[in-house]
Amino acid sequence: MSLKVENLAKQYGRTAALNGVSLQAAKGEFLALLGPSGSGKTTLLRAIAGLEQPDTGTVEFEGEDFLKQTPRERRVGLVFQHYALFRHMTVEKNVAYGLNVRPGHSRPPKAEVKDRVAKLLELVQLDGLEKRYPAQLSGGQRQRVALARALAIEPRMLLLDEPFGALDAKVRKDLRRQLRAIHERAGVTTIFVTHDQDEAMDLADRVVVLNGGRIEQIGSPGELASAPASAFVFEFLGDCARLKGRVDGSCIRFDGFEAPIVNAGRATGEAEALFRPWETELDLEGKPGVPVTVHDILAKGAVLRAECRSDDGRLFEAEFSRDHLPPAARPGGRASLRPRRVFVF
Amino acid sequence: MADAKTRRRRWREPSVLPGFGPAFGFTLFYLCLIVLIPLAALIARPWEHGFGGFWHAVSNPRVLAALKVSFGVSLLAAAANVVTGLIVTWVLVRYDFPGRRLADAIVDLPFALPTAVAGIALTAIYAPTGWVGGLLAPLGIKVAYTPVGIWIAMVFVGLPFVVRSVQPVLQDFDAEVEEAALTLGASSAQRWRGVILPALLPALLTGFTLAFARAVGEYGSVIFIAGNMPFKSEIAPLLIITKLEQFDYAGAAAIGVLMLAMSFVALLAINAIQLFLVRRGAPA
Amino acid sequence: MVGSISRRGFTLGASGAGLAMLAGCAPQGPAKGDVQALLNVSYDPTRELYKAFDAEFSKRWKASSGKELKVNQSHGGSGKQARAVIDGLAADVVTLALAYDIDQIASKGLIKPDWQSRLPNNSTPFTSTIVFLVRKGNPKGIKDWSDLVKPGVQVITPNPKTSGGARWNYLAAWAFAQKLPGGEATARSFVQQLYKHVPVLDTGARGATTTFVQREIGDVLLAWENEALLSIKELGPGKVETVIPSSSILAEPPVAVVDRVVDKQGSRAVAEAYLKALYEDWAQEIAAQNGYRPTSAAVAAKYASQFPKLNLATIADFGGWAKAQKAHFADGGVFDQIYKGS
Amino acid sequence: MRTLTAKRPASVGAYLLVAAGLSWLALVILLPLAAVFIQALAKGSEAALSALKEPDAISAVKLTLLVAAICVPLNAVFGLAAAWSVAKFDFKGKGLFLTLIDLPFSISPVVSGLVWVLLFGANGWFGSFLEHNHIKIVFALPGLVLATLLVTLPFTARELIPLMQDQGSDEETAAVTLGAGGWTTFFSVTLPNVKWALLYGVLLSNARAMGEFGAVSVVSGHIRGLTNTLPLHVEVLYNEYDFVGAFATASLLAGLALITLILKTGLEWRYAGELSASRRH
Repeated sequence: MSLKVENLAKQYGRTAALNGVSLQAAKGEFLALLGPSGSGKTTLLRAIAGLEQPDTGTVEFEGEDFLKQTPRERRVGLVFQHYALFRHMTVEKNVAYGLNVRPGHSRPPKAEVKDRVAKLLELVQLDGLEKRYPAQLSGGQRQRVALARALAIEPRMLLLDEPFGALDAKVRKDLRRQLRAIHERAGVTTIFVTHDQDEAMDLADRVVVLNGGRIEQIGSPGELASAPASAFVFEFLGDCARLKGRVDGSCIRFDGFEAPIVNAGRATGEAEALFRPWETELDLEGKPGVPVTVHDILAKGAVLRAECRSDDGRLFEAEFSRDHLPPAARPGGRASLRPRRVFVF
Repeated sequence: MADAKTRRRRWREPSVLPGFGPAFGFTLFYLCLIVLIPLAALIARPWEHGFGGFWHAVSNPRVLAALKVSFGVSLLAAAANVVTGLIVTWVLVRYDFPGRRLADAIVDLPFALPTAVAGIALTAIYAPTGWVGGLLAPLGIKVAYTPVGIWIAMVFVGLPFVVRSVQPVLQDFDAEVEEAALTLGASSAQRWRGVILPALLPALLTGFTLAFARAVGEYGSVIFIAGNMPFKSEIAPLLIITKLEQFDYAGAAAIGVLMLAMSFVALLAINAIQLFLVRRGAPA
Repeated sequence: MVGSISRRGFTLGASGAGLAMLAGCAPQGPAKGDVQALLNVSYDPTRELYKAFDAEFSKRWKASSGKELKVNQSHGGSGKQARAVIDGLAADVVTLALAYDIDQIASKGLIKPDWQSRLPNNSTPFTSTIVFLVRKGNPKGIKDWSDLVKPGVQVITPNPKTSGGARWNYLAAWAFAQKLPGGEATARSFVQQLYKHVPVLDTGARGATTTFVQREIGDVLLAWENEALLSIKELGPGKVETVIPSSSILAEPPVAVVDRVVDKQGSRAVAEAYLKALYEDWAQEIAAQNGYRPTSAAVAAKYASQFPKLNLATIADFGGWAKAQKAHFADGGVFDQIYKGS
Repeated sequence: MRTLTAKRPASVGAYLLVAAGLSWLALVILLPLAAVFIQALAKGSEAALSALKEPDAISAVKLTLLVAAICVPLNAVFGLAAAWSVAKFDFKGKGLFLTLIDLPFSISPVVSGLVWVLLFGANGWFGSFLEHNHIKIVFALPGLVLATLLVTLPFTARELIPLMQDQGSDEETAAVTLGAGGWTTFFSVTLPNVKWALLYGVLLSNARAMGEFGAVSVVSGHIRGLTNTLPLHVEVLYNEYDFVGAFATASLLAGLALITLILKTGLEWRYAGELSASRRH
């Protein structure tokens, strides 16, 4: 293991930002810290970078006690959400900064610095913009400068704090692809913070889901999707609806119908089932289900989404591929709604 | 990042940046040396006859009258500066005209011009024989040697404080907010009242307080034009001098301490409001 | 531009230099080389007088002792200057507007209490008196003190609280009215009336003169005779003229050696010689030329035409300065009462 | 964020507003300035120039420059240290701390001088100690310096604090994570970002240091040629009825102030451009 975080806790006033967080990252792994704002993900990243001092717990990196080291000694590359580029320096100077500030004996010669900066700018596809100032760049370009600057010091670990948070969707997607390519080439252990589950699932080898200063689940994107550890994880990873029922073995019974439980094992009794819109079916032929009124049918990319409201006003959604929508379904019509499979936590 | 803004328990938030100790230490040391110890000497001075002596010195009707003149006229001058300063700032920021930079430059003149020079110059202008005084004299308007003269001098020293407080805020004022108001059909008066003024309020308040505090203490530029008539145009700093001329250090310090306390409270209040607004993210 | 910079030394050096300068010594102090320095702390209207006197005295001092002498002058309001000396301004000699201010210095032990008897004429080498300055042609027909309180007459005089000269003005008015029927009570109401006619109270005599001559405020200026003569010369030949009232006060600006300072700096000999020289005829002539009334009979006779005779009260008529100060100018004294409730 | 740029006045009302603002400036500020210069030249430029060539005037200029040369760098270092503490760190009592920095703005200049007399005068707290050790503070250069320091203390700090607060500490943090040490961070990141504001504060406090009258008047001793600064020399000349000389000397100060301000405004427009450019993220 290259990074080992044990039992990290950090308190701000009466709020616990981190509450006993432990995780590990293998060398070269790409880890995402995912959670809503206030979940502690940024605090965790900053504690690893050395920008925050945790109250208790340990951070070890390749056997070294990170907490005893200054951010400088840790030599981690940090990319800030708002870039934090040096506004009075050119792109080139920004990227070279970390090399130029090294003490005399370990500072690379000028030619080598120039060479490395050129290579890095090529890597982030910014060659040709060496002499520009940050104010003359677009947001995406600035973020790539920040990335190159962080990589220039040959960091032992790359940390990114919501790196794409301030960018528009198209640029985000481009940068995501570039980041993955850079990670593959550089092979450096990378941790990045995000509140966007798509981004986390798309990029990371493993995702750490945080909530209220605690880890809800650590797992690969696939594990998270197939076996969410808690209702929070399930809800955070995508849209879902809830329905009360009674657990009976590997099934849950509702009013006149039942559905299989994916994560079976709950004792018999009252429980709430969670399910996805794309695992929901609409029936127009009078079979049992939750009686609903179809309000609207929206095209959402390749799928159609039917928005339904139960008689007591709860909102349910059902998604179908274009050819699977029941032909009779239309706004204003009545239907009964049934989950195909559910999770119970 | 929301975490960093939550309530603090320690005296200082730990930070990765170095140098708080030396920088804060030096600042505090310097403040002590140049501001606090000298002021302590002032504050310690008036009590040789106990609180009674202090009270006697500051409750004298002439002292009270002078404080009234000083604080009253300063208030009026600061109020006038808020209005005129806002107009001047608006003109400087929003309109382009020849000589704009020059006009912008001379706003700071009262910061830099020696106060005594300003006082002499203002007296020369507003005395009945002066350029402006000569025009006003036939109308029966007296400026020099009346409280109006004091007011003019205080307006002079206070104007840059208002302009320089408001200017950056107005410069940074988000065009979208104003345009939004415009597209929502707000009249220009409504835009002023509803959108622009509230945004400028903290800066205006700061400018007002600084101009006020400066005017209260002002001596050099006021003394020549004031007339210095007891109960009418005598300012509190002059009374400090008067007490000193009579070798009454305790009395002089008593008035000084009182003025200092009043200014300090005003500044403290404004800085508290200011910090509150900064924390809230409003333009300050 | 990065990395190699360590300017710590620079900043520390700069602030260190500044602090070192703070702790450094004053530019004055014991004379360097053969040039001896003497500091004369005086009041405002004596600038021209001492400029002339210092030049002549230095010349004579060099002739008699062979040493260079540099006389430094400090001028300001009399009370302010006295306070500066009390607070440590290293004056070898003080030449102030009134004995009260020197008494204050003496009371702090810087000058021996018997100072006023060490030199002739109460340590006053020359005197003056209070006269009127009016506009050319005397349009308001001001002849004497009683004309000052006529309706429509505006009088310019500085604030006696901040100006030594103004105290003489006040006392001259008081002395005039005290001789009228009713004595003390009349004097009080006269002075009260008089200050009702004052539109501007400047802080110093020179400021009052400027207000009167340059700003053309008021109809009559109460001024030292020497100041009146000087201001006609400097500001307004043909603009203003003097009026000598029937009576006035003998203004005595005294001089004294500051014992504590001269003993510490070893300058007693030159300081005493400096003050003694003020009584010599050549110095008396300089004084007369500057509008002061000489005490030397010979010089006085020579300049008699310049200084008309008039009845002069003295500070002794008020029981001395300490008493006059307490009764009239101290907080709550008669002057304060004039302005109470007005 | 986009801000509105200045435009030429378009309506009658706008013209009136511009006219009103400028007339007020002219009346309150330009007129006194003009008065100084015109009175200085009342008897021709030669009379004015000869007043400046007097030995007393020259020594006053030297003293004034010396006082400013000591005070301005000290207050600049103070301003940087204060701004670094306030803007880059969060601590309790910041409001009080800021108020203390502002306080000299509101102390009457008379009091700013008086306090040093109360401390270092012969009858002050340290009076007998100083006398015993033959150290002179009041009525000598150190007193002038101290009084000037007190009066000009907030000027640099006041310029730097809002700007540095506005800039935050992200860039410094980035520098630290990239391996820069404290001083390197300060000189390579912080200082370049505030250099115009620093210069601006320095110019302003320089003008104020040279022009201070009330406070130095109390501690100067008014010894001609020795402890009279330029503003005090103006007073001396004025009281000698040498109005041309007084205003000539005053116009030297006013000219200095004016040059300072024009220089400063030039800088300000330039650095405002830089600032808004870098703000437009």
